[in-house]
Amino acid sequence: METALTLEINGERRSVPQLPSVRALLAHLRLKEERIAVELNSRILRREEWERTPLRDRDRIEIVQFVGGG
Amino acid sequence: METALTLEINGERRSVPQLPSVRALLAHLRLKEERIAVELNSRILRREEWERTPLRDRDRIEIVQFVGGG
Amino acid sequence: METALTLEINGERRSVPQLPSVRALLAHLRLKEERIAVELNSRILRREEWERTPLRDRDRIEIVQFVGGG
Amino acid sequence: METALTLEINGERRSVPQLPSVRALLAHLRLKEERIAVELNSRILRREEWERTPLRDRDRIEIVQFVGGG
Amino acid sequence: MTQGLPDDALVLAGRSFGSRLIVGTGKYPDFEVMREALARSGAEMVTVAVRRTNLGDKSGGNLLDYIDTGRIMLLPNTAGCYTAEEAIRTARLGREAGLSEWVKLEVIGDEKTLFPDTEALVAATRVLVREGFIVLPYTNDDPIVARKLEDAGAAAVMPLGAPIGSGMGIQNPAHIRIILETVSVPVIVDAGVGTASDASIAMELGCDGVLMNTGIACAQNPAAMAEAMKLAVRSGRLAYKAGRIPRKMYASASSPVDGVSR
Amino acid sequence: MTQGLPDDALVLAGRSFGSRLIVGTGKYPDFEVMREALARSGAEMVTVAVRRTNLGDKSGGNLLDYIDTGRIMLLPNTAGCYTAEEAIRTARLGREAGLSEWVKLEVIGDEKTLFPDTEALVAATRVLVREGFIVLPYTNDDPIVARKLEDAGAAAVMPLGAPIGSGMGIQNPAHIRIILETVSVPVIVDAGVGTASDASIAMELGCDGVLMNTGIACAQNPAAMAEAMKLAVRSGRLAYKAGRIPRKMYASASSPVDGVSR
Amino acid sequence: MTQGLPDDALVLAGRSFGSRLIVGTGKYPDFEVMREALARSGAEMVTVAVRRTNLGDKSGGNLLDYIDTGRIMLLPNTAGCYTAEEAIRTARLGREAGLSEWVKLEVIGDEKTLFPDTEALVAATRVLVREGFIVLPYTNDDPIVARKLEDAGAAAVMPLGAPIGSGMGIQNPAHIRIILETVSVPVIVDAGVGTASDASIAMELGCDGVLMNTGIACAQNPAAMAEAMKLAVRSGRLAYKAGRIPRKMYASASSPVDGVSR
Amino acid sequence: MTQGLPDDALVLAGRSFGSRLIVGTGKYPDFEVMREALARSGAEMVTVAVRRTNLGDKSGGNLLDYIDTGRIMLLPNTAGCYTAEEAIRTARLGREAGLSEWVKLEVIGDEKTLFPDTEALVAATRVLVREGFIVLPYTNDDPIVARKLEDAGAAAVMPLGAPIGSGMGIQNPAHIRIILETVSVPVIVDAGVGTASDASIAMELGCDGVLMNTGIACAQNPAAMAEAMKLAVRSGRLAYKAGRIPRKMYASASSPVDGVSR
Repeated sequence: METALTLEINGERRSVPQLPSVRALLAHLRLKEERIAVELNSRILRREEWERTPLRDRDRIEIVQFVGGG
Repeated sequence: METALTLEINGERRSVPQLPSVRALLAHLRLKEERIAVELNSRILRREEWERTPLRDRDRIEIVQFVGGG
Repeated sequence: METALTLEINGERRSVPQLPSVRALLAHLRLKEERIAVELNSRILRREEWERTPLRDRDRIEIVQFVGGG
Repeated sequence: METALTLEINGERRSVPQLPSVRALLAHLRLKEERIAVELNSRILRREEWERTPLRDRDRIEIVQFVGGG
Repeated sequence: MTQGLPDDALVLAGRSFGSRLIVGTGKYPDFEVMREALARSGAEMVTVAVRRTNLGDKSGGNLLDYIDTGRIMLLPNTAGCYTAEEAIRTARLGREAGLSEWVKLEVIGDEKTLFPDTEALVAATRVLVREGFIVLPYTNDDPIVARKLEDAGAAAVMPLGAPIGSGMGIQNPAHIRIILETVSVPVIVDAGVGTASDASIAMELGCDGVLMNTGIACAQNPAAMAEAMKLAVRSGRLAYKAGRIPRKMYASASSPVDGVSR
Repeated sequence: MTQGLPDDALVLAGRSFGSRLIVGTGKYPDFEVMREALARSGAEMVTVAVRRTNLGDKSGGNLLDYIDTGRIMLLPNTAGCYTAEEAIRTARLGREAGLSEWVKLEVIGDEKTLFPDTEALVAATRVLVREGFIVLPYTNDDPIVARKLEDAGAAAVMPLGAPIGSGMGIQNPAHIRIILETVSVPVIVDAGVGTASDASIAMELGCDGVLMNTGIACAQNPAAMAEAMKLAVRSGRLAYKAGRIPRKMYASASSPVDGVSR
Repeated sequence: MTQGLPDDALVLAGRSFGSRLIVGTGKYPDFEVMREALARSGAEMVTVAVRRTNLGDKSGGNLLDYIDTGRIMLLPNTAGCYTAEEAIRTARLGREAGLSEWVKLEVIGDEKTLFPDTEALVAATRVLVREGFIVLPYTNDDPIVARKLEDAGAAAVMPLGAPIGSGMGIQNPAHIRIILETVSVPVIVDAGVGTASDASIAMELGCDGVLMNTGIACAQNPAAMAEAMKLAVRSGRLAYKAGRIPRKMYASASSPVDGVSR
Repeated sequence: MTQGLPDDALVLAGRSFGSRLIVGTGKYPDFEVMREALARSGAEMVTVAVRRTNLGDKSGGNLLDYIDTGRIMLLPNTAGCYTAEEAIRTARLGREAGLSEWVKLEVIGDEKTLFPDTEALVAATRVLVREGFIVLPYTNDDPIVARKLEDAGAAAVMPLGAPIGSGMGIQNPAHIRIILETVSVPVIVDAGVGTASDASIAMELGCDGVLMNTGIACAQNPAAMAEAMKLAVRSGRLAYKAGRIPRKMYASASSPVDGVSR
């Protein structure tokens, strides 16, 4: 995987293969697309942007979901 | 009604015709027999005594029933 | 002390020498006379009776005083 | 009093004779100088300024004191 | 589920009641309102007073025509009695009229507070139990009296929460709690309930039932309040059995403290 | 009848809810218990927290698999946020994840009490309302703050009854009452409910709803407590509408005072 | 000024006491501490228990050596008695020992709560009054019992505020208030006081005095607490006589609303 | 002894006060009554309002002629101010009139409740502290706000016990307690005290002082109530320091359980 990207995902550095889009990253991470939200470099992406948003080395990505809370 | 009895019923003096029994008195007073109790001269009568208990002049009779209460 | 009495004092059996009176008993027991009360065989003695009340074998004596209480 | 000033004192228009200073105004109004404060055109005057601060026509003056309060 | 609670019946003297709410029949605006209130209350036992039959006026209908005695048991009371003798006599009259041994025993000590005369109450309980009555005595909130009533054979003890008709709620939960630990017979709070939460609180303390009259009958909308009380008794009972969380002075987060995206 | 109350829905931002009870989804022993508790609570809105997805561990199942989102609306919260900025960002993330504008807004002022920072709360409300959010802010019991939140466009105000998770019940009913008279938007007591009567009391004060989590989730039997809470909220609401009797210091007989046979 | 209040003495059976605080002598760490506490309490009457003289051990000093009986009257109690007979006998022993007719009458109904057996209490009061005793009975907070005690000749009634030694304060102010309206003899709250405000509250209700033991004796600093109680009883009494402001739900400005300089 | 307590002065901004009671000067029937009440209160600090001098009417005497300013420090307030700006200006006027840096800071949020606008309060505190004022802010009972006031440099925080003039006493002791654990500056309960025990309770919670006006001024006998409050504050303080007994549900005998003569 010589063309790997280094991303910071949820506060942790992580190496992933070259991926065409945020959506591809989610698939790579085996995350269901329902009921999650993604922030790229402090900007929240609308769901429809995932497909067309490319990834760059050093990108900071936050992926959140719902958990139990009061 | 020359042979009338004078009874004290529920604290009030009352003249009634000669009547053969307590049960006849209840009928005379047009009282339903259900869910009432009768006391004759401070002695509570069982329901089955009504028929065979005669009345005498000056008898004190209490007739009670259920009313709303807490 | 061959002529000793056996008394029950405050629930405990006790042998004492022959003593002329309740008052002598109190002295024998080294009790101050102030603010105490004495009962002899379930009869409370007035203070002035102590001197003239003799003791008999098997007498039951209660001696009480004030203690801290609420 | 042809040379009178028109001042707004505590929210009310008032004509006073020509007076050399704020302090003179207080004297004219027969106010004790203790425990009061004076504001001239929205600027609070220190006590030592009263003597040297002149009055001009249309000046707005607030004079306050202590009253009962919780 | 709500409907049923079949495993959680109120058992008094061996008889099972599906509802832990007992309702009085006095002071309603009219019998129709009472009928609806009783229906919505879900009560299976209602109290009635024993009074001289009015020989003159037959109008106005009879109370009993408005009570579904198939579903609802009548519990005669001895309200208005100021001595053990009066109460015993009224209990006997009630038995004769109602053909049942059950009695809500009241011996009133004073007209202003309607508090019980507990000494006379214990004495009357003793007599009536000997005669075969099932005695449910209205008492004060004193655990010593409660124990005496139990010893005298009462089928339950029914301490007041507050003065009859006062609507003040349970004034002394500590006493009710102590009574619950003192006696083995069921404890039913009788009197003082003003609103739904008062009834819930009684049940949450661990009481076995609640008896009320004025709180329902004199509400602006008695039928709606009756349903409120039904739900309150159930909710209080459920909460008691469910085991509440302990009280703490400080907070404890309900959402996870970690994993916040910052 | 109990089931329905169809004329008495809770309306928030134009949307109608059949239940006035809102339930949190944190702290249950497991998801199965939660599922049953939610069912028995009858709630139609539940809060959820927004947290970083755990990328490693996929086991344990997903919260949302246990919530019937057909019947129950998700209300993302901003728990754990200590500044207006954090809360705003979390609200936006929640919107993106949940595809809904609703948010339970929390800006926490301090870790020990979890009391809100009301100044930041008002500021965040203002921003989010401008962005189209329907904001339900968790606030203190100060009526001045409540009015500011209403002025800022909050869809309801949600004062605390007691510290989150404390189970102490409504500590200051007078403040809640004043808030009710101060604002026109719905008032929902959020936090502090420990047992059923606490919820009834909130509703009897005239509140429009109750939100709770720990009181149910940490009860010994969460599902039973959930049902208790459902009934408590209904009974308190019904009692409020039914119009309780006034409190009096003295007794008032519920049985007739005349006609006692002596 | 504080010292004086000379027009406001507590009068019991014709005897005047400068202090409305009555203090027990049990449970102090030692006699020296008790002596100081009694001094700082300002009490002019203290209770003592009547117990069998310990014939063996003469060490440890005598309680009475630490009480200034010139200034302070001894009030023997019948603590520990479970029947009228025991209490009567103990009262007689106390009279003989103390050479005074005064007695604090206790007939205990149960070891766990130490609540009175009120039936036996009334009976014992009747007997002792006939024998010339001045009877101050420790009773429950039931106004019917209070009236019976008054009728039996008690010189005062002494309802409990809460269980002896519990420190819970007055659990049922409504009952105390009703007792105050029911009887003409002085009402002295006996038992349950835990801290100063509990004593103030008793006096503010209109009680004539307060009797306490554990609240002082078991405080960390008994002498300081004794003084706190002295001041509390005085302050509560003064407040009662001064006529407090009514409670209102809303604010009423204490500073003038006009004349603000803007 | 009572007089002394010399080791237990209230220290505010480095200045020592012999009394922990601060009294307002509004609403007395007349100045003579106020003078006597202040004397009997023992207060060493009293609040005054700043208002426009009435240029017309010179009759009626001057408030300050009735205050012994040798013994009593004047504390100007900013009552009636609804914005930070108004309050700051009034504070400055008060400083100029009183020649002292001390100010009781009020920024009122609403006329009906007279609750503070805490956001504006914190802002005004910040400004005034920078100008050298010693700021004593009247605040709500929110610990987060209390901490912000402390951070802004307030010399004490003065949470309300209940609405000004309401006489309802401390409505939320839990909040006061939490504030006491949250801040290091003195905590003075300001507003809501209706009778002596309310003041004792504040002190028993651990507060450093109590400020009141209506409770004294509008009592039927203000001077007597003033003395009651003096004693109440002292007794509450002493009780706090003396260390009260723990609350227990059950009894604990104060007389020995053994040695009863039977």
